Amino acid sequence: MSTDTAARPVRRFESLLRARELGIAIVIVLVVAITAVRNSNFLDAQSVQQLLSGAALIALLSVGETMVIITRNVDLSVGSTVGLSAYVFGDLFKYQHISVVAGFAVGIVLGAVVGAVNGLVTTVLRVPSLVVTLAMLYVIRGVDGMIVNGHTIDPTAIPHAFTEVGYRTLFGVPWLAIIVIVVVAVAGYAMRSFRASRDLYAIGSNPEAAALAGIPAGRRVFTAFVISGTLAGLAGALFLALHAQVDNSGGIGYELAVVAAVVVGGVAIFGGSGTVVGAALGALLLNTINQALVASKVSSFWNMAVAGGLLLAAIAFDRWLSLRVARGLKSARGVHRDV
Amino acid sequence: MHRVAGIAIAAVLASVSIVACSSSTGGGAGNTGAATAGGIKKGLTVYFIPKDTQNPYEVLADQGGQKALAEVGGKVVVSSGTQDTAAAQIPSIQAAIQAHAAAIAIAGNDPSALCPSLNQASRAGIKIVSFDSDINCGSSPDHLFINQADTRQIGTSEVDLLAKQINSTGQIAILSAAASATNQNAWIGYMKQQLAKYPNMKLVTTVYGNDDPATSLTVLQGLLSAYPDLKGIISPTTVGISTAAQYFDTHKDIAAKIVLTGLGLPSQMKSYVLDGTVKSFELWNPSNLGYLAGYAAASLASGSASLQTGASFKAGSLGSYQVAAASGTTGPSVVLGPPTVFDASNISQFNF
Amino acid sequence: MTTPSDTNARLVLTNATKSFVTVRALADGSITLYPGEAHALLGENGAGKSTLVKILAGVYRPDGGELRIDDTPVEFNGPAAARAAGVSIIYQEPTLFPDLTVAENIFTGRQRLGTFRRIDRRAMNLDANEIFARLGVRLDPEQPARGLSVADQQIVEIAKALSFNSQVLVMDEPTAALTTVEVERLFEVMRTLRSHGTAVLFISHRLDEVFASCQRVTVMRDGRFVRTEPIEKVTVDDVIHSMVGRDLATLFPKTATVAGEPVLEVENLCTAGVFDNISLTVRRGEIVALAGLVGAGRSEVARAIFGIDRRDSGSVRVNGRTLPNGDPLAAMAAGVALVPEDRRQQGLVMAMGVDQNVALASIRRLARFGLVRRASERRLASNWSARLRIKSGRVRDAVATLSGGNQQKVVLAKWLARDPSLLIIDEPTRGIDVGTKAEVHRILDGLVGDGLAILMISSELPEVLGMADRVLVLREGRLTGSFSRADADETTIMRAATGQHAGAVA
Amino acid sequence: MTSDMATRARHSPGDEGTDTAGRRARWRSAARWEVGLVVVLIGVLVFGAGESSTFVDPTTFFYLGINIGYIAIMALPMTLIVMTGEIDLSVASMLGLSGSVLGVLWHHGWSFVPAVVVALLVGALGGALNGILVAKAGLPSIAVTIGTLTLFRGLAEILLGSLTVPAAGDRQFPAALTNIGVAPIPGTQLSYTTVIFLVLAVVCGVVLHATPLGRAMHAVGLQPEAAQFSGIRVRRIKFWLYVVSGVVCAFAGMLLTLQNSSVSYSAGTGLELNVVAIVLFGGVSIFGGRGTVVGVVLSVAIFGALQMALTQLNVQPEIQNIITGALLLISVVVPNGGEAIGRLRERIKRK
Repeated sequence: MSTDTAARPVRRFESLLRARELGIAIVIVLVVAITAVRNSNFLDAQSVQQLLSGAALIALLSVGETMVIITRNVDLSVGSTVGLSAYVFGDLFKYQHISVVAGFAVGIVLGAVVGAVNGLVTTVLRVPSLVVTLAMLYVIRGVDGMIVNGHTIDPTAIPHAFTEVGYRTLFGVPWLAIIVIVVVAVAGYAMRSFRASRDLYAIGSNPEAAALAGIPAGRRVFTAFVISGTLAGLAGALFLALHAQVDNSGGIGYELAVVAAVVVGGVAIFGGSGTVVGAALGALLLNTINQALVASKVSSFWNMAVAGGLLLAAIAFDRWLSLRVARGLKSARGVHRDV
Repeated sequence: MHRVAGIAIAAVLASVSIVACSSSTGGGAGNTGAATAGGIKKGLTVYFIPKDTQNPYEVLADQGGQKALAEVGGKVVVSSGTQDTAAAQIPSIQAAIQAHAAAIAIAGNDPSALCPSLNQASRAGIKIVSFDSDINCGSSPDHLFINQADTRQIGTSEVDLLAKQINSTGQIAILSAAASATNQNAWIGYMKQQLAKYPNMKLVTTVYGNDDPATSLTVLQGLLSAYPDLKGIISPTTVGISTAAQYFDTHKDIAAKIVLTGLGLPSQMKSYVLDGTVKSFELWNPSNLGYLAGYAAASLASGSASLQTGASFKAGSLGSYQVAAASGTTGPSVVLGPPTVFDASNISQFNF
Repeated sequence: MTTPSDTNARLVLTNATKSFVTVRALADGSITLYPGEAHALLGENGAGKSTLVKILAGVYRPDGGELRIDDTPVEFNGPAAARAAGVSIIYQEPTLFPDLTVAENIFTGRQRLGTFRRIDRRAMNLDANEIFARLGVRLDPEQPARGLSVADQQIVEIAKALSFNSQVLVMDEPTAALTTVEVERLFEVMRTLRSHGTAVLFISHRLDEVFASCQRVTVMRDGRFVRTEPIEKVTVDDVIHSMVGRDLATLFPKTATVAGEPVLEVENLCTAGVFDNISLTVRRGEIVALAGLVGAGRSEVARAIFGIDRRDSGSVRVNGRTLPNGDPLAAMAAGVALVPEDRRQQGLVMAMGVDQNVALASIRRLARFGLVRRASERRLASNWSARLRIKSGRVRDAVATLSGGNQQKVVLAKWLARDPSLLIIDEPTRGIDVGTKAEVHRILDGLVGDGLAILMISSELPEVLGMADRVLVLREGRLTGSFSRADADETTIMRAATGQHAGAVA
Repeated sequence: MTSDMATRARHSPGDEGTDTAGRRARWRSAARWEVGLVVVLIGVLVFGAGESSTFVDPTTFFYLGINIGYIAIMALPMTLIVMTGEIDLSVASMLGLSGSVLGVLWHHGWSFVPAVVVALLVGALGGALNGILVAKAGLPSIAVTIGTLTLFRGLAEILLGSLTVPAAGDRQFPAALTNIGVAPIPGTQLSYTTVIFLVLAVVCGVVLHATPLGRAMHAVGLQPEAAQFSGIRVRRIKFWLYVVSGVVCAFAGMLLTLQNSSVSYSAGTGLELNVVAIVLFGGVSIFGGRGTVVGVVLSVAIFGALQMALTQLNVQPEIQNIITGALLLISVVVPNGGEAIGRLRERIKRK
């Protein structure tokens, strides 16, 4: 009976899904291993810390981006938001001498506001989020530039205690990485364990059904955007901690890097499936590749090309996977229609 | 705004302090007396076209230019894009042409891509001055390059500076800006020549941080794990050196092994020099660079200066400068002066 | 339309009306459901059944009429409200979230919570298992809904309804896509529910099922209530009669024709997991009906013939010429036309005008020097609008503004404009009011009269019986029956379709 | 609750009446959009003429062409691709890659024509790669083209690295051709890129609005499945559109190289978003099926004129960013605003 016949392939399908994070992890290990062969000290504590802290910001952003993309939307404004949050934070440091905590608060609130605008326009006016957030990318970058106005926040303005967030390690793990790991862990757990977060999957998975199930899609999508913005604000603050300097160019081009990481991390660009952990691992993988190339003495001219190739490979692999599974289901299930 | 005011004051102080040190380092010929706008027409408009409107280094230069033109009763229009691309500078050149500007002072984002537009400008009778990053247009348009310091000298002095600190032995690497950055590539060229003098110093690689802190950090970290025996790093770009310095500052063990030097803004580097992360680095005073460019532009536009080798013109408080002969790809140029070497002893005097 | 003895009624809908921009979908929807009773709602497509269902579901808000539950008037402002009031719907096309697990689908928005309002998956899965136990089915609560068979999906939907412990369960053609065994299991479940006092509204085209498992029947026609009777008071025939409202002859104007030489010859058509070893022939001047359950693979066969999907093996010949695999253009060139099952998704470009839709398939013919001439497009469209009596404002109006019947006519026009030699028509009258229905049938009859060959896929037995010269029955991808017009009847066809005499079930 | 239907309305063609009405509203607003653009354009021109002393100057038109011509050319294939419901974010990288190919070959002493031919071939290949992944493999175009955006730029960097061609000692590009960067077409103030753009725009417009192929593109964008059932070769159309996009962007790369009489790998970095912005502001629906070439041409003119005016007035470039973003928002908000209000009323009514 179909219950049994369907069950088996579905199991395989599920296990494959689960394996996704594992798969990326394996690839990361492979890259590290291969590099380590060519260059022994790619494995020492220092390098590992560098891998983590280097990936931290994109990984952090990928968490929010994942939530948005799971609902069949996208947030292209994160890069600009990082820049804005980072500069405003630094500016307040330098000229208003506010406390670190207050600075974080400001940065985060800024991000949340941007996210709220994205969310409102998208859900209330029913405007494609791609366009909305693309527009916001320009607007925020412009506003940022007007605030920056040719200035720069330089290390002298930033208290040491704060910048060390980027480097101080706890049990050999950089604080920056710890913060991100905590966020990813919490978000990852939340995305599994709360009604609202399961709604996000439902909305992206089958909008019509979500409507029939009475899920408040508007409110949920709005929340996703706010979270994405908030994390971008936080990332901005951490950007300042990591680099101890920022001008108007902070976070330029991050949006595409984040989307790339999320896609490599196995989040379906059209929503419904994917995990924040996968996305974060995707970010880690991309950064690992970049550093591996330099570490194994490949000209840094190759970074982009390799990253692009990897991205395409990841997308193609996903497709191949789902096709195989679909075929598996069909033959096991006989003539029944797909969902 | 208080900030603008602050910067303006800073600029003035800076130029004053530089006057002192530039004469001491024997820069422009003598006469550091009060500026006289010798034979410069009043009411000239000079378009300053920096790499972008935001880069702090460029902003300082623009302010120097404004100061110069103010002294000679002219005015400066600063116009450029938000990103360091030729495409963003071309509209500004066009605006200068249409506004019948007297001269253009430009920091080229691309050695060649701007040439066609600049040619039009020069055909429209606009004098062309390039500063910070030269343009390389072959024969035309005629233009004067305001060299922050003799290109060869920057290359060689960087290497010497490093050699002194690592007693001329060991692996070294270069952390540059964008791979296509003209002036960095020129300097790196001379560094390589100079390295020939140090048989025991080996340049293992050059990495590019695209003047973006994040990228610079990534390539720096890769660099460190790729070459464990690295002894020194030269970063001939302000973003690169400050990113590296920040990293070293927080990784004392690395700072202990590796010597970092290059070109940086004292304001950004002060803390690192004072706490010993960085022994010494070089730069010139960007606002003086702009100031000199401003005078050069004004003088050319007034016919009180020419591109003839040896022709000289007065540059206000900086004294008078002589046009150096074209050499290699560089056309006629004047040199601001040898770069200032900043270290714990003097860095506190500078606030740009 | 409620009888006075209705104080013990669970749900009473009276004189509900609903109309859309162009269509009056429901003129008088009335029904009364009693606890522990299975109530069949019968009517042809377009009779207003699904509109009525959607009103009960809270998806539509009725323009008029009254809805009472347990004798208190209610107004649903959304599906959630309906569910809260204890009304659960099981749609013909299950509405699940493929990416969520079975358990999550059952408890969407109501997952069992542990400490800190976290979802308690173990408890949730246990609940699910417990429900499945009550239903006497085996499903793994942890598996994702993607990949469940339609039957299992419906089980999940029912489990969902149970989890609401709904007082009213509406099932909109739940059996349409089920095999006999699965249907049996469904009726088991239905009995269980009734024994718990649930009122069940059961919509089906299969009268045998209705008479087997329902206690009361309500018939609708043209969006109006016709009659409600206890099941034992009515026979199949008078039910059909009141559904159709006129004798079949007028609705199915089939004039006898003599079949000519074969137009379509299909041999051993196979696509793994979809259909297997299909061979059939359609001749000039005959209508061959392809009957069977939804999901039996009928539409898939049509798609494979037309070339939308690639076939694994087998050959398709049209007028003697073999069609290349998976190439609709070639099929069209060979004279094949396909009026697809889903008008809104596949048949029409809803935002385009009548003219552009009619012209879409023959656009290249209309072009001169490679340029489309709007005028000739419009001429073509208005000609066919006249011939098929398409009721639309201007020919430029978007077809989305037309009624279902007229939309279907536009699709027909689009293909007839190419004057094909073979017309494959999938569910020719789904969701069309009876008036237009008869028209469509008249058109089809006229076409075969002019020597066209028609392969008609239909889930409506009256239509199959009324229009077809020959009936082929498909079950789970295999041909399980072939009957001449003479010896085809409801029972024989349903037997072949459900495999009651066709041995073991997959 | 109402907001739930949003996704529905967007993701499936309308069935209920309300939905249909909304669709018609959007339909009409699409028709009106070009009119709106004309008004905006006039506004920009009046503003420019009034505020900037140098705006009303023949050279302005030439410069405008120089600045936006090659971007506008990339916007044409983008328009067609967006019409079919896909997107191509790799356009600017392809411009850079083809330029770099030309550059590296020129640097190695190839003569001009064969180098250009190879560069255009690379464009076709790159487009084909996009086409295969999107049309044949059915991968989401936004993800695919973000990938090729990175890949193409990366390849360009590998090819040229720190080189700017012509490098020291290289031949200059043929003066007769690099002339397009400095001189308008004799007797006019039109830049060559402008004319090329206008010609391509006419071709593009005719194809899109007056040929069976164009009708097919509309259908594909509105309802791919219905298109397929009408014998339209959806995949094939998409595939070739990407190839065309690749070639046209490569061609734009040639033009930019000549215009600048030089090339480096970073040429055109980041322009993809400008191109998308132009197309969307031109009234082309991101969901496909709706939009006109006229609208895109107007959008190009508006962006170009605005940039000229603002630069002449020496307005902070940041403001230009903000304006770009604002225009983009307007372009989607205005058509949807009416509906949104309607929905709010509905909502209030329900409460």
